[in-house]
Amino acid sequence: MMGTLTSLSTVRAKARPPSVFERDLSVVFNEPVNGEYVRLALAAPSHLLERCRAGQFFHLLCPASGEDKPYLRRPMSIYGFFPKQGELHFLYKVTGAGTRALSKLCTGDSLNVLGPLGVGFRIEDDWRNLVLVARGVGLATLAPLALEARNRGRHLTAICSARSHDVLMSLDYFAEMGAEIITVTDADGTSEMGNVEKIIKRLVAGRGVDAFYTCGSNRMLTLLQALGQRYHIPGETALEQQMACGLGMCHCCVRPFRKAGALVQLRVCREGPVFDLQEAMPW
Amino acid sequence: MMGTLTSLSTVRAKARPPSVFERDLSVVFNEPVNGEYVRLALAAPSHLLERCRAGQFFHLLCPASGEDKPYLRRPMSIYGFFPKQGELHFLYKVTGAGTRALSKLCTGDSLNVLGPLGVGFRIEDDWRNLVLVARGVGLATLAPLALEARNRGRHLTAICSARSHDVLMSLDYFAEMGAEIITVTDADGTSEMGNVEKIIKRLVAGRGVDAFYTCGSNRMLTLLQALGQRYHIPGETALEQQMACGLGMCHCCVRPFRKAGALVQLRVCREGPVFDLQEAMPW
Amino acid sequence: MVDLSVDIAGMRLKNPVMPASGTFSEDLAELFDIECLGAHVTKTITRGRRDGNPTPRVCEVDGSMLNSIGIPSKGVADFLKKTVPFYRAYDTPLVASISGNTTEEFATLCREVTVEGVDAIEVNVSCPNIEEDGKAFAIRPSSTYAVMRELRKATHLPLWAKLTPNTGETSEVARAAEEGGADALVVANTLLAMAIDVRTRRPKLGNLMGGLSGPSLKPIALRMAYQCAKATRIPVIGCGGIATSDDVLEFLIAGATAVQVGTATFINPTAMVTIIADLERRLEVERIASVRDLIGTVADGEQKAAVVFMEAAP
Amino acid sequence: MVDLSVDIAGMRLKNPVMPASGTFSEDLAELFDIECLGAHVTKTITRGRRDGNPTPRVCEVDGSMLNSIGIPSKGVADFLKKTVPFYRAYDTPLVASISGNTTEEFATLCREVTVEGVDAIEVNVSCPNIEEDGKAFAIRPSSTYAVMRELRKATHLPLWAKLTPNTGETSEVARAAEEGGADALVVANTLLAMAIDVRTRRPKLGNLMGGLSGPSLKPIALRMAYQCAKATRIPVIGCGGIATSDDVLEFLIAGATAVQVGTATFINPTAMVTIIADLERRLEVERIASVRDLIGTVADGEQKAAVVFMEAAP
Ligand SMILES: Cc1cc2nc3c(=O)[nH]c(=O)nc-3n(C[C@H](O)[C@H](O)[C@H](O)COP(=O)(O)OP(=O)(O)OC[C@H]3O[C@@H](n4cnc5c(N)ncnc54)[C@H](O)[C@@H]3O)c2cc1C
Ligand SMILES: Cc1cc2nc3c(=O)[nH]c(=O)nc-3n(C[C@H](O)[C@H](O)[C@H](O)COP(=O)(O)OP(=O)(O)OC[C@H]3O[C@@H](n4cnc5c(N)ncnc54)[C@H](O)[C@@H]3O)c2cc1C
Ligand SMILES: Cc1cc2nc3c(=O)[nH]c(=O)nc-3n(C[C@H](O)[C@H](O)[C@H](O)COP(=O)(O)O)c2cc1C
Ligand SMILES: Cc1cc2nc3c(=O)[nH]c(=O)nc-3n(C[C@H](O)[C@H](O)[C@H](O)COP(=O)(O)O)c2cc1C
Ligand code: FES
Ligand code: FES
Repeated sequence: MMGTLTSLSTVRAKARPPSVFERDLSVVFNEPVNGEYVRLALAAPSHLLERCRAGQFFHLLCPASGEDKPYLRRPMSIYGFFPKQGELHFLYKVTGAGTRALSKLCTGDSLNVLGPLGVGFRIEDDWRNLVLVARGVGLATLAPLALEARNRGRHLTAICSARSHDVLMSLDYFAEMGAEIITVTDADGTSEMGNVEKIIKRLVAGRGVDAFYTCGSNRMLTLLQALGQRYHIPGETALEQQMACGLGMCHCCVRPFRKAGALVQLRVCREGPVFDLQEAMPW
Repeated sequence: MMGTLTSLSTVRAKARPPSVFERDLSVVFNEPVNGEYVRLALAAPSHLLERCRAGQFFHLLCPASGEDKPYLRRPMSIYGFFPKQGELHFLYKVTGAGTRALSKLCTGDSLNVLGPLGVGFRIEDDWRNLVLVARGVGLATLAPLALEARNRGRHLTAICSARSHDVLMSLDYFAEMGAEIITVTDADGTSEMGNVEKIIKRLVAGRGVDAFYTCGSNRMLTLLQALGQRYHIPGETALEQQMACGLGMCHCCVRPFRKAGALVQLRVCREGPVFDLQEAMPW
Repeated sequence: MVDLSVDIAGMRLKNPVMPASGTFSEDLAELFDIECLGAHVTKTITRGRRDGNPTPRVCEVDGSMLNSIGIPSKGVADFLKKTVPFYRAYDTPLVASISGNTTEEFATLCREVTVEGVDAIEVNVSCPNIEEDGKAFAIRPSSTYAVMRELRKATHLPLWAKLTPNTGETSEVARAAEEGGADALVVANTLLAMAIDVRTRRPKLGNLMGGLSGPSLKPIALRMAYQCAKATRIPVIGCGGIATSDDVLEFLIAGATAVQVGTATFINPTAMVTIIADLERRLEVERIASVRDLIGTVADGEQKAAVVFMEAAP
Repeated sequence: MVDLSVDIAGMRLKNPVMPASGTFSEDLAELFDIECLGAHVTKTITRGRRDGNPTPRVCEVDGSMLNSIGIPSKGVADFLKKTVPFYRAYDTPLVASISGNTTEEFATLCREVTVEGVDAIEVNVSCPNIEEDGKAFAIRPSSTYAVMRELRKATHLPLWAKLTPNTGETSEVARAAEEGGADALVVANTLLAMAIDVRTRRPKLGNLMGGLSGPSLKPIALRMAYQCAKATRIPVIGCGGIATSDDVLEFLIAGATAVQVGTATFINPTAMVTIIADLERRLEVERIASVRDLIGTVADGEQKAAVVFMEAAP
């Protein structure tokens, strides 16, 4: 209504090209990685892939399949984005109606995606030695960090934790990206926090650590927060929350964060899913 | 609660074996007949097929398919039941969500059916010469009457009406059952009521008519009611109504009928779908 | 062996699963042995004959249905002569659903169906009260209390009050029913809704409006069952969109003592049989000795105090 | 060329499709040019800062969703400083949604948002009235009338009253809003509902209960829109489960002048763009010159006289 009056003073959002895409993408493959996880590759245009960053996610419109009629979209971290091959990858765990329906997709089927969404991982210019600590599905979120680290010539150590060796995923992926890999498992008894702490302290004492990254484990988060404070090492963590819109409109996906001594509610889909390590709250 | 007291005096319904079946049947074929109609054959056990009568129907649980998510079952007349081949046939017109979903079924898919339901056509012992007048989807309902007429050694004349010759269906079926076929079409101008009346009068004057059967056309119903009254020929008509349960429980499917000078509401799924020709009300 | 039996105001049900009024009849006995059900609940009857509403009386909406049957009834004489004797062949308790447009008519009918063979009376107070403004008795606490008090005087049988979701005062109405003498609450009837055929511009129901039932109703009925269980001390019978044993568990955990299955039977006529079998298996697997151990076990912690406030601010 | 424009209490909208409060924000401008919408409706704000409800704030139910966001708000100062200027870049009218827990607070906020750049005020009277028993203003006609009268005094801008489905008195509340000074009615907000995780026995929402929105709500909201259009002379803006141009037609035919799209945007963020394009095409194909020719054209014939009676007896 007041358009003519004000359009000079404000940069109209509508003038900008869309930075988030809603697209039907076609399935390249959708294959089980082990008994629990499935890897999904979609054919995607390069202008979409070029906007992707490690830590960002897509909101997937899982199709109805048999008894499963998922209604809301499902958030899924970018597991890999390969502009040259024109592929967008996800790694997901089959847990409920949405992921079960997702796991039924066949090569050539189409899947509606919305993204890339949210804020990805930061890698500051002076962060040379990166350490990521991942467990379970947290790996899916952290894996593309290895890709970015390689692209930017940083050294990355990936501490990968799992119940046992046969459910340890993405080791090849990390290896391919030139990451140094340390595996710990419940089966070996190596995954307990005391041991992980020892490993990290050794890294700090050795080549040094400029930044921590984690996702998916409360205990890891707490450990890294303690080590980060002790050694003054910054870090980031990716967090999850139930979502509706994925775009910042609905305020469903908030979590509390410590900011300047106060608790503030931030949207995981918008201000996150990647947050400052120290500001995050264990859940 | 009062069971022991009363069980002697009442025949418990639970003692009887089920007379209606709810079954997953497998699709033998599901093929278009012309641009509008599809013929569906299901593999069915003989004990089910042996309970089928012409004029009865099944209540089909159409599966979700793409955007179409039919919720209620859809009633569909028995088009053919062949205990020897072990097949149950339907002929349906694709009109909305349910029949659209039905039309996507492939050989080997399974379909949940409930039936046989309702009351079929009567053929009294002294009804030797039967005349059916069918139009459009009414054919699907009337066709198995030809099967029963042959099985019981009656003479059947089928007056088949359609827009044009290429949408005239089931002629082969009727021929195979030894019925005499008279076709009338809008394209020829032969389907108008005056002409159909003339044809029927000729049949009455010729070998005689003991019973009329019709379905699917209001004008045909009115015509047959008039001719039936004039020549004292009994008859039956199959009617449709929106249904929920199909079993007589919900009272969704009533229609008004003339009975002994009064209007009564009868359930199409239970007291019908076949009703006395004179008691039925044009709609 | 797990124990599926529950107690509704002194009446023992072998399991907590029964049909909802209007979605069950003698006809279902053609499909399975209805002796397996927790109770038999008949279609609501009125004293006199009624034809019910114009057709179409049913239409489909997204994943659910609307109906406007309008309580056609053959009257109480037919009910006593045919319906009650049919069910006397079963050990399963018989619950007669009744309705009336005035308190007096309602109470008279209540007296008339108090006969041997009827074990409880479900009073459909979701029907219009023509002595007031035509709104259902159970829309307001005052009219609920008034009619329940008269019905209470009319019978010694257990009285189940069937509530309507068309109200902003569920807890208050539940309390009014309890104070008026209800022995149990059935929660809930259908929700007033509408659908239009955009091609013909005609309402999809002959009666213009009708009641929503099926899966869409479940989260609303569950909320009401929870509210009623918190608001009163009488058993609550959950009803609305129940189709699986998980749905039953959800209602029991919310505070219901038993459940009624309605529309699901139209989709799968043997739904109740499957639900009972699944329920038994679930309890075995989870080593829960009795279905009664589940009732009202929702972990509502600190939240429950703020219920009224929450009602208004979702 | 068909004419999609409609008039809401003197305000011209280029088309009848706008977002529902709380399901839209500046963020959507990243996906498409939001200038294409009939109006911009902001998330409800309160005067002061509020955090909103505990998480999880959303859960899925059969084909729909529940939410218990609880109106987090950065307060009116932030709204005037950031939100209003953002939308001033658009010609599309801006509708500010507000709420308050007391009449006075509500009226003060109403006065505060009466600024240049705001074209109408949507008053979310579905929020709890803590001066009475905590029930939403719009559950009862009396509290609706009382709050609307004060809000009317507080602004010269068009006032849209957003009603709640958690009432048994839709028509009466609509009339009370009109009498209190509402220029239009938004029908409706979410319906109070609940879901429980049967594995953990915990409510699926951190707040225990929440509001049902999406397809399940449509037949209920449509019924309410019809009732409100019949009961008052002010325009009705339909809202509830609208996801396609067919849904829009259904509401217009029922009597709505415009519609709001909420949850559908979460599923398909460009839903409103698609709906507007489809609507235009539909009108062209059916040779309807103006979308206004559809409003209230439902063929309700003889039925409409019996509406109240029907309300109670589906
Ligand atoms: C930013 C983000 C990134 C994620 N990345 C991955 C990933 O790369 N791989 C992976 O396997 N999983 C990931 N998740 C978790 C994934 O979204 C859930 O496992 C998935 O939504 C479960 O859906 P479902 O229908 O199978 O399960 P259900 O339990 O049936 O889901 C029911 C509802 O709860 C929501 N929900 C369930 N679990 C979660 C969860 N952990 N976080 C948020 N919402 C949830 C669903 O979206 C749905 O709305 C991510 C979550 C977030 C928020
Ligand atoms: C006893 C009986 C036998 C029938 N036999 C046949 C048959 O052999 N072949 C055939 O093509 N059709 C037959 N019909 C009609 C068939 O049931 C409908 O065409 C079908 O239900 C349409 O479903 P839909 O989802 O495709 O259409 P929609 O229009 O989307 O259906 C919406 C709803 O309306 C109901 N409905 C729509 N049309 C009818 C109708 N004519 N009668 C009853 N309910 C309807 C549907 O069941 C559904 O609940 C029969 C109907 C009855 C009552
Ligand atoms: C076709 C139909 C008829 C009904 N008739 C009655 C009735 O006569 N009396 C009554 O109290 N409820 C009646 N109901 C409501 C149901 O008993 C039940 O409360 C409602 O359908 C919600 O449960 P559901 O979602 O499991 O169907 C009827 C419901 C349907 C669908
Ligand atoms: C996540 C969410 C947040 C909402 N927030 C508000 C709000 O702040 N104010 C309001 O009046 N309505 C709010 N609503 C209700 C919607 O505006 C709308 O009335 C309701 O969702 C029904 O429409 P729908 O089915 O199209 O979503 C909210 C709804 C949702 C789903
Ligand atoms: S999911 Fe809607 S704001 Fe984050
Ligand atoms: S469809 Fe239920 S009684 Fe006929």
